Amino acid sequence: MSQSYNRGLIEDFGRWKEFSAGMWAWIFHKFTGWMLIGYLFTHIAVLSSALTSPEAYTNTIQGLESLFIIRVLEVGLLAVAVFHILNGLRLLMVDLGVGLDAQDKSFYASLVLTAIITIASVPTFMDGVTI
Amino acid sequence: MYEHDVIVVGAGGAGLRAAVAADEAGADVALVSKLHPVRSHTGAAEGGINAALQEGDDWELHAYDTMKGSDYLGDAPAVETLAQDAPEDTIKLEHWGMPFSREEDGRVSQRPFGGLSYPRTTYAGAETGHHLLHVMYEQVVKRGIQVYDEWYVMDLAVSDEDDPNERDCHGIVAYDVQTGNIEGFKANDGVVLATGGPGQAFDHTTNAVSCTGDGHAMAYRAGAPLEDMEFIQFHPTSLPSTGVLISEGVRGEGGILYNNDGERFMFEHGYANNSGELASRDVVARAELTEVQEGRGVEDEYVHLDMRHLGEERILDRLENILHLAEDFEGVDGLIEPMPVKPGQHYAMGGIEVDENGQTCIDGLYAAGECACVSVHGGNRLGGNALPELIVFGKRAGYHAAGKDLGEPEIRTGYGDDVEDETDTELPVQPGAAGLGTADDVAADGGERTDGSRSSSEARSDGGVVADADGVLEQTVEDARVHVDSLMDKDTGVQHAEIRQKLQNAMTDYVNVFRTEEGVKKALTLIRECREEYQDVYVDDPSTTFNTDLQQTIETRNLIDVAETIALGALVRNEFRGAHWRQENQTRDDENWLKHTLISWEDGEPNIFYRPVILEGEEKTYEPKVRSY
Amino acid sequence: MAERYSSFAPGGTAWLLQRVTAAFLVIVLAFHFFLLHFVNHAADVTFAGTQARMENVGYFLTMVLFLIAGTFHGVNGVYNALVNQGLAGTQKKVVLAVLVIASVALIAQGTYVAVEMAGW
Amino acid sequence: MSTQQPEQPESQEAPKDPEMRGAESPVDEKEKEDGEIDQTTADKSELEGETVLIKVFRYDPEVEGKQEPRFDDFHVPFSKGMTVLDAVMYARDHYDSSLTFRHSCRQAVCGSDAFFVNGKQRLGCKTQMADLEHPVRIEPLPHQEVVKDLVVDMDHFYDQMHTVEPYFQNEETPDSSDLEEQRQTRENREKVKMSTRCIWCGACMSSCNIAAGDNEYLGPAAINKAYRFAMDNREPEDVKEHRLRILEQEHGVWRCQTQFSCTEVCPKDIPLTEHIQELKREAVKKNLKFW
Ligand SMILES: Cc1cc2nc3c(=O)[nH]c(=O)nc-3n(C[C@H](O)[C@H](O)[C@H](O)COP(=O)(O)OP(=O)(O)OC[C@H]3O[C@@H](n4cnc5c(N)ncnc54)[C@H](O)[C@@H]3O)c2cc1C
Ligand code: HEM
Ligand code: SF4
Ligand code: F3S
Ligand code: FES
Repeated sequence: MSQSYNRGLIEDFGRWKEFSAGMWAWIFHKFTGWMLIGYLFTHIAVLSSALTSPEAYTNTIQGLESLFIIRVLEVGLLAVAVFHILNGLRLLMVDLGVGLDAQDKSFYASLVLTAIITIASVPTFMDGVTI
Repeated sequence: MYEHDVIVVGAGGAGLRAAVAADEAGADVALVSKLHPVRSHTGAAEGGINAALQEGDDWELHAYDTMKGSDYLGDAPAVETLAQDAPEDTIKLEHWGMPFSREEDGRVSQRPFGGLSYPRTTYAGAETGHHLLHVMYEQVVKRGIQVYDEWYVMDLAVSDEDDPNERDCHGIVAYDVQTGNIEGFKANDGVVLATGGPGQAFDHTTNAVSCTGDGHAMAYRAGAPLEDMEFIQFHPTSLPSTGVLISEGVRGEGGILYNNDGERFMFEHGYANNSGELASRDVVARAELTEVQEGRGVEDEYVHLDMRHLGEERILDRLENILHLAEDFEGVDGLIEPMPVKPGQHYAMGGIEVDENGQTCIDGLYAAGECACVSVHGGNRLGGNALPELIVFGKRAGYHAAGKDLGEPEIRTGYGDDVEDETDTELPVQPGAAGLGTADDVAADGGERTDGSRSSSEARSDGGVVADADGVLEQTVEDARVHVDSLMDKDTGVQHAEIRQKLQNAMTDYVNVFRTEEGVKKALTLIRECREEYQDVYVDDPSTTFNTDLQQTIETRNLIDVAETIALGALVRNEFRGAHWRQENQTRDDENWLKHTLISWEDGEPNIFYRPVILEGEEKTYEPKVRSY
Repeated sequence: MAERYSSFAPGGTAWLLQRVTAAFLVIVLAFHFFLLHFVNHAADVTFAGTQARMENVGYFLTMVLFLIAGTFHGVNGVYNALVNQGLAGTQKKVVLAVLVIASVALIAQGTYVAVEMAGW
Repeated sequence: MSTQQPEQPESQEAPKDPEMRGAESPVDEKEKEDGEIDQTTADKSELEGETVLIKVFRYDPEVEGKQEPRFDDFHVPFSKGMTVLDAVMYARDHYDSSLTFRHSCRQAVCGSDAFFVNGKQRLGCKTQMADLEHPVRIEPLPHQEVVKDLVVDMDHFYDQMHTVEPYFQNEETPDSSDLEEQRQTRENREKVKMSTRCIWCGACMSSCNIAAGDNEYLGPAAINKAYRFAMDNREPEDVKEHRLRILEQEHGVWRCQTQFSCTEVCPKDIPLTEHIQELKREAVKKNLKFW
C-alpha cells in the first residue's frame, strides 16, 4: 500500500544533461584531482631511478621525454593541473565567501583560461620531438 | 485507534498555538492535519499582528477600534479579551524567536494599518504569517508534540442526544492520506477544531486550495451552530488568474485604478470622491464590480491597477515584492504594464460559534482561528486582527481543553432561552440534506443518516442511544468506512470537480460583494442542485495511496454545507452592515439587526435563529456609532 | 536528535588543511612547472642539473614540503571523495589505513630520492 | 474546453516507456509536437488561444498500468499567466482526476509543489508556462522516493530539518507579562532575514548530488535552518557553540562540496551555499580557539 518507487541511479547520475555549472565544476575538479595524485605517485616512481645511478636517471627521463606520447600526456597533465589550480582558486574564493554570485562565470573562465594556457604551451612542450 | 488527552485538528497558527498551550497545561496532545503544519495557509499572511505594546497605546483603544471596525457586531467580552491578551502573546512569539522587524533601539517595530487609531501592527517584513507559522511549529517540535500530518479528518465522534447542548465530543475519525486507512482518535479531554477558512466556497479567493471549511461542516453537522456566516470579506486587489493578493500598499503608495476606457473610475464615476482608491476595502471592491458589470471591465473581468507613474526607483524600494507577485503569478511586468486586479474572497468573519474559552455548545468540542467565531470581527475584520485572534484564542482553547480554569465565559452558545427564532424569510428551495433515498446514497452524501439522527441507521435501528465514548467513536469510524467505500465503489456518475466549480460560480455570481434577494435565492437554488448532483458523485481514482480525488470529493460536500449557510445568512440579513451589503436595504439597521445570525443543523435541516450582540464591556458599553474613517 | 551522530568528528581541521595546502601548492606547483618545463626544458633534464638544484637546502626543503603538502592534499582529497560517496564503517577504516600507509611510503620514498639526488 | 482537446490524454493505455526515459518518448510523436508548438521559449502572445503540451510522470503502486512508471500527455488550453501548477490542476480537473500532486497556497508560501520541471527543481505555482520550453516535462523531485505521480516521500527531508534542533533556545528570556522583548539590532535581523524565508519545499535537497549520495548529509535546507539560529544574536554564545557542534558532525557542513545547485533552485532566493560556507568558517574559527 504505502510502498514507493525508487528511481535509483537514474536519479543520481543519469541526469548529467541537467547538471549546472557548479556540478560540472565539481566533477571536473574531482577528476583532475585524482589524475594529479595518480601522477604524483608515478612521478616519484620515475624519479626513483635516481637511486639506481645518475645515468639511469638521466636516461630514463630523456628516454621518456623523447617519446611523442609522453609529450602529449604532459600537455594533458598540464591541462589537468591548470584546470585544477584555477578551479581550486575559485573554490578557495568560495570558501572565503568572495564573489559567490559569479561562481558560474568563474567556472567558465577557468575552462577558457585552461584551454588558452594549454594551447599556448603546446609549442614549448612539443619542442624537439618527432613522431 | 489512537488516544490522546487533547486532539487538535488543523495545524495553522491557531492549531499550533492550541497544541502548545495544551502541552503547557500538562495534557498529552496530538495535532492531526491534512497538510504538514508548515504548509498551512497562515503562512500567506503578510501584514502583521495587532497588539497594544507601546507606551501611549493601550488595549482599550485596540478594543474600541475593533468594535468600531466590526460595525458593532463584535461581542464585547471577546473583543476585550483579544485586546487584553494580544500584547503578551505577541511578546511570547518574540521570545520564541520570531524575527520581527526592529527599531533602531532593537525593539520590535509596529506600523499603522487601516482602521487603527495607533500604529500597533507588529510585523516581520511582508511575511508575518510565514514567520508566525514557522515559529509556532518550531515550538511544537521542541516540545515533541505528536503530529499526524497528511491525515484528513472526516468527522467528529459526537454522542447523539437530541439537544446539541447535551452532546459530548469524544474524538475524531481521520483518513490517512498516504495509505487510505481510516482510524479513530479518542480525545479524553477535548477536540479543538482549527481548520481555517472556507474560501474555496468561492470561485475567486486569496485562500489556499486547502481552505475548504471542513471544520465548519463537521461542527455544523454535529450540532454546533455556525455564526454570522454571511460576513465575508472581499479584498479589492487580487490577481485574476490565481487570486494571489496584491497588498493594499500599492494603493497606499499612490497606485491608481483604471477601467477599460482608461477612466479613473473611483473619482470619475463618483464611488469615493474624497479618498478615491484609498476608500475602504468593501467600497473599492463594489466599485470595481460595478465597472465590470456595466461593461467597462477589461476583458469583462477585471480592472487595472497602475503603479507605473510611481517610478521605478520608488517601486523597487517599497513595492518590490509586488513586482515579483505580478510577474510570477500573472506574467505581467508591473513596471511596464498595469496589473490586472479584481475583488477576491479573502476572509470569513463568521464561523463555528464559541465562547471566550473557545468552547462550543457541545461538551469537549472547541474551535479556534478562522474557522471559529468568538465574534471579535463581527461584520468586518480589521487588517492585522486575525493573527492575534489565532494566538489568543488558540491558546485559550488549548488551555481550556486541557482542563485549565479560565473562568466562566460571558458569551453563551447553542440554542437556548436567549435566542430568537427566524420566522419571516421565505426560502426558494428546501435547504439541508438531499434526497433521503437508500442507505447507500445517504452514506455517499456523508452526513445525515436515513433516520435523520447523528449516528448510523444500523446503530439506531436497534433502538439505543450510543453513549459511551468508545462506542461513539467506533460507530463513527464505521460510518466513515461505509461512506468511503460507497464513494469508491461507484464507477459512474458526476465528478466532484464539476460540482465544486458550479458551487463556486454560484457563490461568486450571486453571494459576492453585491447581494440581492433575488440573487441569493438563485444561489440557494443552485446550491440545492449541487447537493442533488452530489448524490451521484463518484471517485474515479481507485487507489488507496494518496487519493486526493477522494479527499477533494469529501471536501466538496463540506463546501456545499458551508456555502449554504453563507447564502442563508445573506438572505435573512436584510441590511447593510460591515462587509454584508444588501440591495434592498442599504443602511445599517441597528434597531433590528444588532444580533448574530446562527444556523444549526437539525435533523438534516438548517435551523436559523438569532442571538443579541453583547455590547457591554468590562467597564464600558460600546455605543453603536456611524462607521466613518 | 544531535545524538544521532555518535561519532563526533570535527571535520574542520582536515578541511582547513586541505585549503591551506591548496594555497601553498598553487605557488610551488607553478614554480615547479615553470622551472622544469619552461626555464629548463624537461627533455634536457640530467642528473647533474637536478643535483645542482637539489644541493640548495632551500630548494630541497621546498621540494620535500611540496611533496608532503601534495600528498596530504591529494590523499585527503581522495579519502573525502570516497567518504562522500558513502564509504562507511570498517571499509572506511581500511581505506583510511591503506591511504595513510601509501602516503607515508610515498613521502619516505620521495624524501629518500631527494636526499640521494642532493648527493648527501 | 475547445473541441480540439482530446478527452483523454493520448497515452492513457500503455506504459509507453518502461525505461522511464520519458523525455525520449516515441520519436515520431515528439517530432510532430515540436512542429505544432514553438520549441523555444514561446512568445506569450503567440501562445494565446493555443494549447500547451505537458508530459507528466505517473506512478501508482496499486493501479495496474501505473505500477511501472510512465509519462502521460495532456493538452491544456493556454491562457496568459498560466503557471505549471495551473496546468496540472487543469489536467486533473478536466482529463484525469487521479492525477496526484501536493499543492495548497498557489502563491509560493506553502512549499508543497516543488516539481522537477524540464530538468530543474521548481515550484509549480511560481513557474510561468510561457517561460518554459515546450513540451513541458513534469516529474516528481529527484532523489526522493515516489509515493504516487508527483508526490514524493518527504519524511527524510523533515527528519533532517528536525535534526538541527530547529527551535529558538534561550532560557533567559524576560518575563512576557512585563511585555518586554529581547533586543535585536536591525543589522542582526538583516543578517538572518534571508535564511528565515525557507518554506521547506525540499527543492534544494533534491538538487544536491551530495545529499543524493549520502543519505545522512544534513542537506542545504537543514543547514540553512541552523544558520538562521546560529547567527541570531538573541541566542546565547553557548547555544551557538552547541549548534556548531551539530553542524560539524561527519554528515554536516563539511559534506557540502559547493556545487551551488541548491542556491540555484531555491525559490526563495536564499543564498544557501554562502550560508553553508560561512558556517564552515565559523566552525573552523571555533576549533582554532582550542589550539
Ligand atoms: C493572503 C492572506 C493574507 C492575510 N494577511 C493577514 C494579515 O496581514 N494579518 C492578519 O491578522 N490576518 C491575515 N490574514 C488572515 C489570516 O492569515 C487567517 O485568517 C489565518 O491564518 C487562519 O489561520 P488558521 O490557523 O485558522 O487556519 P489555517 O492556517 O488555514 O490552517 C488550517 C489548518 O487546518 C488543517 N485542516 C483543514 N481541514 C482539515 C481536515 N479536514 N482535517 C485535518 N486538518 C485539516 C490544515 O491542514 C491546516 O493545517 C490573511 C489571509 C490571507 C489569505
Ligand atoms: C596547485 C594548486 C592546487 C589547488 C589550488 C588545489 C585545490 C583544491 C581544493 C580547494 C580541493 C578541495 C575541493 C573540495 O573539497 O571541495 C582540492 C581537492 C583535491 N585536490 Fe587539489 N589543489 C591543487 C593541487 C593539487 C595537487 C598537486 C594534487 C595531487 C597531488 C591535488 C589533488 C587533489 C585531489 C585528489 C582532490 C580531491 C578531489 C575530490 O574531491 O575528489 N590537488 N584541490
Ligand atoms: S532552502 Fe529554499 S529550496 Fe531549500 S527547502 Fe528552503 S525554500 Fe526550498
Ligand atoms: S548543492 Fe549541495 S554540495 Fe553544497 S552548495 Fe548546495 S549543498
Ligand atoms: S502551492 Fe504553495 S508553494 Fe506552490
